[in-house]
This record gives sequence, structure tokens and C-alpha cells, in this order.
Amino acid sequence: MPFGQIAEITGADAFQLEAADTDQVQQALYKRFPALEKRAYAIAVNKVIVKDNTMLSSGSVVALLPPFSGG
Amino acid sequence: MPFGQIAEITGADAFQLEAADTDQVQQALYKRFPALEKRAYAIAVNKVIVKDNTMLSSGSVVALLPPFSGG
Amino acid sequence: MNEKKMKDIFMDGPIPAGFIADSIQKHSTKTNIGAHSIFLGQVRADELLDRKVAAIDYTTYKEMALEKMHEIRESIFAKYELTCMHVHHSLGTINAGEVCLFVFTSSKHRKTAMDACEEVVELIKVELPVWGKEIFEDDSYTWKTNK
Amino acid sequence: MNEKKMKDIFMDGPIPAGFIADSIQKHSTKTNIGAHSIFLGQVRADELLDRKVAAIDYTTYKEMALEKMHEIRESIFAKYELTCMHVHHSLGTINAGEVCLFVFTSSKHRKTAMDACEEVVELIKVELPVWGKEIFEDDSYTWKTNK
Repeated sequence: MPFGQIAEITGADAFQLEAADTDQVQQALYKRFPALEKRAYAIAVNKVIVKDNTMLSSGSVVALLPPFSGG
Repeated sequence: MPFGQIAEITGADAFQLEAADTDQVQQALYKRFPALEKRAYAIAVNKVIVKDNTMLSSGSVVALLPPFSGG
Repeated sequence: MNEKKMKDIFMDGPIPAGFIADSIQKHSTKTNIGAHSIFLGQVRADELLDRKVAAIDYTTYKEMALEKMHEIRESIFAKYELTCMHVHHSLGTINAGEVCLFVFTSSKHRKTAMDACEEVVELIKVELPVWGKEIFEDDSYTWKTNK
Repeated sequence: MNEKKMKDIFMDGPIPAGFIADSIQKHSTKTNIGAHSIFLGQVRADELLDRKVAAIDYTTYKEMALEKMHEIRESIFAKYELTCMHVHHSLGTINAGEVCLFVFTSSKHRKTAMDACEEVVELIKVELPVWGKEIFEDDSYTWKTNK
């Protein structure tokens, strides 16, 4: 699930990917959307931000979050 | 001019006194209202709080201000 | 002291929520504002000596309070980059649950508005010649003291 | 996570002044409250590259934002003796001059309400997955970044 300016690059709301961990998700995305590689964003797995590579299970929801700007 | 709980002791809104300075005002008031002597209050001359004995001129307005409790 | 510049901050009775809403609404034309900070003082039904506070009766030394408030305003505008600042204080009997103080600061940035608001509230409590008499449900009373 | 306890903080469109007034009014029955602190975020018509911001379009990752807000709420109630706390954030297009964030904390004492309000605002800005797209008068745009 991409949000904010990241959603502009990936051009879609949410999509399915086969990946064992978040590193694999990133690699797959960089292949499809090279512009993404230079963008600053955080990764959330099941609504919790992860800093290191994180294992995924079937049904895990991975979100790409550009810097927050609420309020 | 007495205010708040001080006004309860002096029992009046405002009154005239002949006095050369604020010490004389206090002495005159303590004679008339002995209960005043133990009360905590500040003195304002013409709307400005004074800490030390202050000379008065004709028409000076002396106010007795108990601790503030606005807000 | 410019008399024209001295605003009357006092109003008789409690400050209605609709008054606060109008005040907020008026700022929608000031599009350089990014943050508003509002403080409201509400009369608390404190229990003292087994009695409950039913209301506070506020009095002031108005001429001095308005001069003092003018000084506070000038010092706050000198210290903080505010777009505007509004202060309203009730006089007379204010029942428990009613609002008796309304401080409203606006600025481009949140930190400025919040810091200024807090400082104004503290200065009002300490420097304004205003007295609150706490009236209990049985009509006995005590004089409020600010902490 | 108790779903029932998670409040929806989001509303479509700007936060009306009347909504804020209603929220204040509701607290008049809570006579243990002595102080309310309110923060309002207002959309600023900033000038950038000679263009003026006309509106901000807010989007969120709602499921995550509500969980995060629930965590913030719990941490604030653990740290401060608050009577209550309310947060409302706009989604969609909010024009310059309109209110997009409403944070409302109430407590017995002023310092508690003000400190809690300030901390909630800071946490919202840093931790809530919400994005603001600044739309200029000529329909071009830029992504807002929080300072």
C-alpha cells in the first residue's frame, strides 16, 4: 500500500506481491518503479513501522509511508 | 480603595484620608481597622504597586490589594 | 498610555461557547495564521470542609487591571511573533462548569502560539488585580487563592 | 487492541467553529474540570515560488493512524492527570483559513491541560501517517513537510 507522494510513483492504490521479507518487497518495487529508489519513505508491516528487514507471512500488509505531514 | 477580603474589613468602597505617604495611610487604617494589620495585601498608588513607603500628592489613589485570584 | 489601545477584557457573567466559536470563526480571513492556542478557565466544584463550591464571584480593580493587561499584551507581542491575541475574563457570579477565562493566541507556527498562550495565562493569574470569592452550596464562602 | 475503544479522529472537510463550540459546551457538566487547553491547526496561505497555497488536501492510512492515535492517547493518559482528551483531524480538501486539526485536553489544573495538549500536537505531527498536499492557486501542488 503506497501513500502520499509514493503513491504518485507507483500509480496504484494497493497491489499484491510475492515476497519472503521486506527487502524482497523493495527489490521488486525498485524494478517496477525505478524512481522509488531515491525517495525517502518508511515501511510499515501490518501497521507497525519496521526499521530492519522483516519476515513476511501470507497476508502481511506492507505500506510505504513518505514523511508525515498531518496537522 | 479596598478590594476583596480587605474590603470586608474596612467595610466601605472608597474613602478619603489625609496622609503624606503610604506609611501614614497604613497607620491611619490600622487605627480604624485593627483587623487589617494581620492581613496580607499589596499597596498600589495610582494603579502601580509600590513596595516601599511612597510619597503621596493631593488626589493620589491608594488601593489595598489582597492576593490576586483571577482566572 | 493610549486609551484607545486599551481593550476591555472584562465581561459580566460566564463566557458562552458561542462567543468562543465566533472568535475562532473571525480568524478564517487571516490566512497567515497556522496555529491557534486557546486556554479556557472553568469554575471547578471543589470540595472544601465537606462543602462543594457552587460558584465563584469575581471582582476587579478595573482601571488597574486594564492597564496591567495592556502591559502584558505589549510584552507578549514584543517577545512572540503573534498574529493576534484576545483575552476575556468574567466578572460577577460564575457557576461551576461555566467558563470564566478565555485566552486566545494565534501565530504562523504552533510553538509560538502555545508558548505565548501559556505565558499570558500565568501572567493573568499572578499580575491582574482580580479576586474570586468561592461560594459554597450552603451560601458560605471563602476567598480563592491562586497557585 | 480493543476496537471499541478506538475513536475515529478523522472527519471529511474542515472543522467548523460550531463543532468546537459544541465540544466545549459538553464539558460544562464536568465540574471537576478547571482548565481546558485547545490547539487548532489552520491552513496557511503560504507563498512558495511566487504562488500562494489555496488549500491542503489531506489523506491518511486510516487503520494505522487510528491505532497510532490510540497508543498516543494511552501514553498521554498514563503521563497526565487528564479528565478528557479529544482529537479531530480533517481529510480531503481544506481551504486556507479553515481549521484542519482540533486537539482538546481538559484537567483539574492548567499546567496539566496545557502540557498534555502540546505533547499531543507534537506526537500527531510526528507519528500519525497523514499526508498534506499543498495545492496552489494555479492548481500546481507540492507535498507538505512537517517541521
